[in-house]
Amino acid sequence: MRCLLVEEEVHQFSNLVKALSGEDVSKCYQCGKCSAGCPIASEMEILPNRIIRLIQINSKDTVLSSSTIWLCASCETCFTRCPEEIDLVRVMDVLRRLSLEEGYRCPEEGILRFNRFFLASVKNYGRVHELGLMMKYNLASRQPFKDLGQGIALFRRGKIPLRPQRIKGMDQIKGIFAKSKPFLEREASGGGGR
Amino acid sequence: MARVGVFVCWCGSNIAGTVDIETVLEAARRIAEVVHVEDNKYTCSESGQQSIKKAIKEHDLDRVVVASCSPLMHEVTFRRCIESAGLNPYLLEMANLREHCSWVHRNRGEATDKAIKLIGMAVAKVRRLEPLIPIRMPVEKRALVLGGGIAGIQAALDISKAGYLVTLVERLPTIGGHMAQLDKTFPTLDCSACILTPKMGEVLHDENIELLTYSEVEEVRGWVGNFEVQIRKKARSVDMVKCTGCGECIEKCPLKLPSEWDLGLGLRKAIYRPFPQAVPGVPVIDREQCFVFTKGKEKCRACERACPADAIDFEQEDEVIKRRFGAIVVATGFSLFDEKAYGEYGGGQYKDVISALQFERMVNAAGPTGGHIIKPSNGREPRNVVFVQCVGSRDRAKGIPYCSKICCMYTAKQALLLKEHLPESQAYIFCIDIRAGGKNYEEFVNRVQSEYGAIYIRGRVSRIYERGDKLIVKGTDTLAGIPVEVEADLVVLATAIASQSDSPQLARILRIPYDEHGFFSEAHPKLRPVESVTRGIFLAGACQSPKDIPDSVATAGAAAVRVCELFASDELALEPAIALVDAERCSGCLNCLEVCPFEAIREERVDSRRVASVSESICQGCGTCAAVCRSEAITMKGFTSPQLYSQIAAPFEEILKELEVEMPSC
Amino acid sequence: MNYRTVLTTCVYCGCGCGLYLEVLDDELVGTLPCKTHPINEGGLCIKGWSAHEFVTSEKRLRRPLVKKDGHFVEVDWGEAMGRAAAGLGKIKEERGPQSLALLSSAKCTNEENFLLMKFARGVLGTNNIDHCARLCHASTVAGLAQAFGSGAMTNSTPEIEEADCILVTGSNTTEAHPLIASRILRAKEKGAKLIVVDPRGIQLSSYADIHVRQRLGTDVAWINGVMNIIISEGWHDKDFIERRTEGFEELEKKVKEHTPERAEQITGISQVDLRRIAETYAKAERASIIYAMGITQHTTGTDNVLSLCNLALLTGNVGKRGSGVNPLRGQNNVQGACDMGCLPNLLSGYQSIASDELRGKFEVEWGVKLPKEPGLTVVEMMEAAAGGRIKGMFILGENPLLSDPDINHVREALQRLDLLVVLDIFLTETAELADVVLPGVSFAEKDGTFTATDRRVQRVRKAIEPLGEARPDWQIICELAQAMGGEGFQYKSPEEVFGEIARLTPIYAGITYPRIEERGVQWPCRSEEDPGTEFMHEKEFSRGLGKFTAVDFREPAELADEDYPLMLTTGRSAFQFHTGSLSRKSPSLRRELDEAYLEMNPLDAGELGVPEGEAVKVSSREG
Amino acid sequence: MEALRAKVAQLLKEKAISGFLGLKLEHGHPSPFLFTGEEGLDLLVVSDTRFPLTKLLQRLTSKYPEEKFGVMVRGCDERSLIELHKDNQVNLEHLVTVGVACSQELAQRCGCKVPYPSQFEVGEPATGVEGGGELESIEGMAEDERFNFWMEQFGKCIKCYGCRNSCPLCYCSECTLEDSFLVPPGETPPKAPIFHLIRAFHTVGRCIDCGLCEEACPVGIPLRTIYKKLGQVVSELFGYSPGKEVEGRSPLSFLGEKPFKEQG
Repeated sequence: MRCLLVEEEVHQFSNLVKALSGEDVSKCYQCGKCSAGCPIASEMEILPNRIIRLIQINSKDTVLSSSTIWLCASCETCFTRCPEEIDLVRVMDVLRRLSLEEGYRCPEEGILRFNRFFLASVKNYGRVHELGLMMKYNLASRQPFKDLGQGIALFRRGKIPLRPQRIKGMDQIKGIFAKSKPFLEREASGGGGR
Repeated sequence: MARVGVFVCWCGSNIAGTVDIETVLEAARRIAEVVHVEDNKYTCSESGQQSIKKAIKEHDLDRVVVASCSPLMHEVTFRRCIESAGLNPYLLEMANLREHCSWVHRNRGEATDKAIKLIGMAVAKVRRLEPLIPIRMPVEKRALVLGGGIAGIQAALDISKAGYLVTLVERLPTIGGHMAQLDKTFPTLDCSACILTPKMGEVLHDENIELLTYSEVEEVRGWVGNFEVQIRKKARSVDMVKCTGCGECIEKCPLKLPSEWDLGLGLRKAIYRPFPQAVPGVPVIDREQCFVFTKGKEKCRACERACPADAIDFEQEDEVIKRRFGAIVVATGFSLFDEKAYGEYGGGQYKDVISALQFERMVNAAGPTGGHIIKPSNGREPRNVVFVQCVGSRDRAKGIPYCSKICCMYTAKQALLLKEHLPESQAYIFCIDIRAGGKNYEEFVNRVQSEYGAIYIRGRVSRIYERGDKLIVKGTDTLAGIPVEVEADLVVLATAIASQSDSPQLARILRIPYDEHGFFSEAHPKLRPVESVTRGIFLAGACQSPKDIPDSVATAGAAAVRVCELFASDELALEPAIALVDAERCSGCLNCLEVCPFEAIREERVDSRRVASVSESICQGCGTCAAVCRSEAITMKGFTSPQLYSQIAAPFEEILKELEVEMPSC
Repeated sequence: MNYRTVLTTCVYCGCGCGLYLEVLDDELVGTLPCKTHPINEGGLCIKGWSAHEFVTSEKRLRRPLVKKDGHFVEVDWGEAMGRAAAGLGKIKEERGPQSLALLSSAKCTNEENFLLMKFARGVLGTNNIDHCARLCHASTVAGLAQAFGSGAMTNSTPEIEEADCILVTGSNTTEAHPLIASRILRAKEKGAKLIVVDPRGIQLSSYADIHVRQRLGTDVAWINGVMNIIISEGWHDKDFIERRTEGFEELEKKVKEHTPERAEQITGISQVDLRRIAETYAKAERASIIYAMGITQHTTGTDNVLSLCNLALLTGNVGKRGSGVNPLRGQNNVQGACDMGCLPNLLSGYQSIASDELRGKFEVEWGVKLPKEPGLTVVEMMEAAAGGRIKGMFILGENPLLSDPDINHVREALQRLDLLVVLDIFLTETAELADVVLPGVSFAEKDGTFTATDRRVQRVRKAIEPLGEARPDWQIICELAQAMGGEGFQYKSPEEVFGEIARLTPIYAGITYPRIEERGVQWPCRSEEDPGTEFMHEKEFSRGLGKFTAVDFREPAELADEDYPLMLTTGRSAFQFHTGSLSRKSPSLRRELDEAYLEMNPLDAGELGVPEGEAVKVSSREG
Repeated sequence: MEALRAKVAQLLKEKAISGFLGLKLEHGHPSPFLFTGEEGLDLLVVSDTRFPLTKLLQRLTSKYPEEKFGVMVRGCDERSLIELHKDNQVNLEHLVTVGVACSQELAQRCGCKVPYPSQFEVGEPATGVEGGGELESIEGMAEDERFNFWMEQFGKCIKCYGCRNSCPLCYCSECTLEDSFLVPPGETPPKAPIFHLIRAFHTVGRCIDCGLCEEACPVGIPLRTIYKKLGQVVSELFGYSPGKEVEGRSPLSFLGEKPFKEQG
């Protein structure tokens, strides 16, 4: 693991995160309350407080290739607890985006794939078509019958429509996607290739 | 024509490193009415001062400009210096080449230019200065000490021992303060009460000390050497003279109420004495609870019947007394941060989550449990006890941003006491850092870990919740990089030290400044740490910032010395650079009266006209009044309009000339 | 408790602003502008705003003074009056009426001036009566009378803003006539072109479209130059010249000699600028000339005035609303003092003393014989006094010691008199030389009328009782006249005097107190039906045809030379007035400006090494 | 008008006031007058001519502090009284105001937002005029242009002090404008822009936008526009409008809520 004394300026990464998220990670004095409160912390290799620490010491590679940033469920407990009011959710968002843009390999393929199907569904219908999303995702992850029982139960109660339903303001949805087109394209093309 | 001498200081490399002294000297020589210019490596040094004195004599200087640092540092030095050379000390002006120039600029050329302008401004002003003579006032040699905690007690005793009269005012029925609630003190583990109560007794019996408990200051008027203070002695409902302190009355009182002294862990009566060693030992009736006051005059009166000395007096009324004091020591202490702000710790809902002070009462032999550590929920002895540090401290979001300074130490002490009391128990301490700066402090913390087996976990607790009769404490061990959970029987929260909630009101009464957290501000953090900005008012103990006992005692002693210094002379010399109202010009709008932070302005009548008038001994010369006076009826001595205007105009002379050309001329 | 405001007319300059004196419990406490007054419309200059201040000055004369053994002694009225009457009577008897002289006052009311004139001619039997107008606008009276037939401002003050071109020369209007200057600025804002010809940069010049500085004393030259350009360009109003004027050919001939080149050479104004002035002025629909003492106070003053008249006649810029030749008269009532005949050769209303018919009218009304020969002017009087020919003088509210040229000469002259009687409200420099000083009252303590520069006759109203034993000047004159055996001086009020003025003075004939109650009336007003005259010479000039007078340029009488290398020109300040007799008693004005000062070209000052604010000694060939 | 006369007559008769300061029509011009009895009340008028009556009133009240006076007030007069009261220059408890609503024409001429007092005996409330007059066009200028505009305006000044003399809120016995250190005496125009800026600063937090200053200005400097702008700033920053309410003081005449709090 390479960190801290790299050829670049030591604040480079933290400054980048600050510029993109508006959050100043230098305020963190490592009390660890974020990690203590995080419901997914037990799944994480690197705890949230350490992600912040790694940003502080310019350890970009470690951060952007970590699974932590993908495991984060944006529940905001960390932000609520943080005595310095650092919004870790924003930071995580920015880190995920940087990771994609700069072409880091995502250690959690499934999450990335799920996100893509989710977005595609939203793009097409303006909302998520649960059935389609589930089916696509399960097929792609080669576990076609996962969640089948629960899915049928929900279907019977009319919670999952068979066909996708479009929402009314599709032109607005199109606008949103058009706006984020450059990013999405870069992301689809596999980014910078690192 | 004035004869001005300009003395440019290098301040070692502080100024000379950024400002080109040669250029400055040359420019200064060209300023009108400047007849002597010289530089010194350190003008404030003895040799620097000697050379000023010499120049005054040799060049017959009548005004002096010292271009060095902030007047806050050395104005007094140089005033004294020129006074000893025969000049009026107020014919000095300082150009601040350090804080205002060299320290804040990098570009040498620009800094030099600015230095020249600053000197030009100082010369412009000094030329118009007039000699001022300090105002002399007699001193009332009696001190008022506010607050009967360890700091107030110490200050009162020290002043008294120097032979001056003291009035000690405490708002609770007893003196002692927070120290009297503690069990042992760190790091020596002295019994808190054992070292405090002798001092309390001393106060009670000291002939120089007038002790007013259950009393509060309502109004402070006047000025250093002559404060007029109004104090309200609340009705105690027990005759202080008659009462023998036997305690029969307390026995007979039928009402049982939660004890504030024990922070709700124990009970007291409606007539009570906060703790057995209370000073004075005379009980007090809680009029909000006592049946005589809540249900009717003829109700109960059990205490009255029980009293052998006939000391109970339901008819007693508040007494307002007035005293004159020469100085005031403020030692009103601190309050504790309320842990209810932490919903994730139960917000005060879980019985077995207690504050450190509650733990202190519990472990105290004189406390509600007689010194037994128990789970308040079921009275059983706890095994796993979790101490959580920084509850409120270092928390910008929910608490206060500063470090409360003493929690690391008292938590370590409590962990130790826990093990002493319950050898089977285990202490877990969640901390962020361990701040143990102090004599024998670090060693103490080490001992708690190595000898008493306390487990320190570096990380903050995120959540505490009940599972069965246990408490689950969720945190992270940031050193190990893993989340941890501790199953605890008892959780002790090291709550932060906060200012007294009513400190702003007191500050207003005393006319002293306080900081954003409600702590009273010292005049200078390094050099005048126990003085407030208002002359004659001194600070001691934790009303100023979080302090441990030795610090509180030390500041109390220091404040006492300040008081004694003041009382050592019969007269006071007051700063003459104050406001002066020209009654002729005054239009009587009295906006000045509204804005004066020192209440130094009063309304007067001059031939039936309403005008403002300044009490010269209260005025601190802040200039706020002059700023709001549209009639320009208020002059600040030493800062008159012509003095300031010429100072302001000095750097713009060239620009002004240019502008004039552009303006329509006639 | 009482508080009231009394509408009256400002006592300082000739603008004639309407103001209220505030009276609280019979004491003067302030001044307010009249919001609805035709001249000032709610504005005032600093002098107006502080017009009440001098009235109650500590320095006011409160009792008559008589000089005994070289020192003044306060005496009662009887003694003072007796001394004055006996003294004057003795001189008249012993040396004849011609050894007496009187100075009237441009600060006093029309009624008082008329009475003094009556006293001089009817009681003392002398035409030796004059006043300070001699020194300021005598050349105006002469010049305008010659060209148009009437020596007053052709237009009214409010009209100024209707002009579309204003030529200001020899008038620092913002300082000397602030409320007229405000009209000029307003005209400018409405789009009028402003031309300022002044040797100095003045406040108005910053707002001028054309501002040029002529060499001192070269006014005729630049005006001739401008007219040369106008004629050669054919910008003159041929029709107007044909119909309304005479003497054009002569003028044309003369002007031809004054080529622009020559004008540039003499005046220092570039030909380009002269051309711009000519074009702007000539092509304007309504052009107005505004001038003051910068034009008149020259040895060539009358020439200067005539030249300006020529320019106006040449372009047809006279006799129209907003367009004409407008001398700004200095004193509040200098116009009135002239109108009242306080002039050695004229009776009231500019009626010649020499005319048997006109003089006869007065003789009938007054029942006395009047002297026929014109009397002496101020300057001549001083000459005569110095020469011992004048033995006794009566001076009403003037301070010739300061206002007349050559102070040393005047002092000598006055000191040689056998008797000097001064009627004033302050012990002025002149009064200090007097044998008898009679305490008169200020404008706030009496009734009467003032005539403003635009011929507007307006009321002065009494606001407070006279201070001390002081008496209204008109009463004093009447009492003195009666003491000397004068008949017909039993007036009950100034209004009664005014009635007599109207009877004897055709241009005032239609004016009565009720008619001027609200907004005043501008003369000529020949009958009760005549509404008065806003602008003059509309259909015909007072003298019939307007007369061109060919004028040659003459250098001033004194020029700079090696011994006296600098030229001095006088000016006014907005903060003081005239000799300062009144304004220097006003704290507000003194605070602004308490002493006279001299401005110098920075180049000259630099050469002489005189720094800003330095005291300098000035000497001239006269001293 | 009759209502006004009747009201004043009654006040005087009941001795509720010792005198009523209003306008008297004399010599064809309305001018300030203190009516002390029923006599002469027929000359009491309401006209579109405005005088700083509340300024004149101060002279009466300071000479007779115990007496009660009545005064005719328009919207602007009332606002000025409120500010004067706050500055201890008049005592509202010793005053009886008789309100007059301005005519629509006058409201228009003055550009007055509230052309009537809180209560009035005479007139119909005219519609208030919104907008800052010249302010918008001046604010629209480029900085240089604006500077030059003001310099040209100030250059016209003949230093008559009419603006100050007419200002109902200017009550100082000695005026800063006469401080020779700030404004060299005896110069016209006074050194621009210091004279007018001093006056402008002195209006902050108390100018009630009556416009009497501008009315008194013989050379037509748009003074009110400057004061309006400053008024806007005060209103935006502190939410204070001078003359609006008797409660509350001008933000420039008291310290903040926590007078001793240290900054930072």
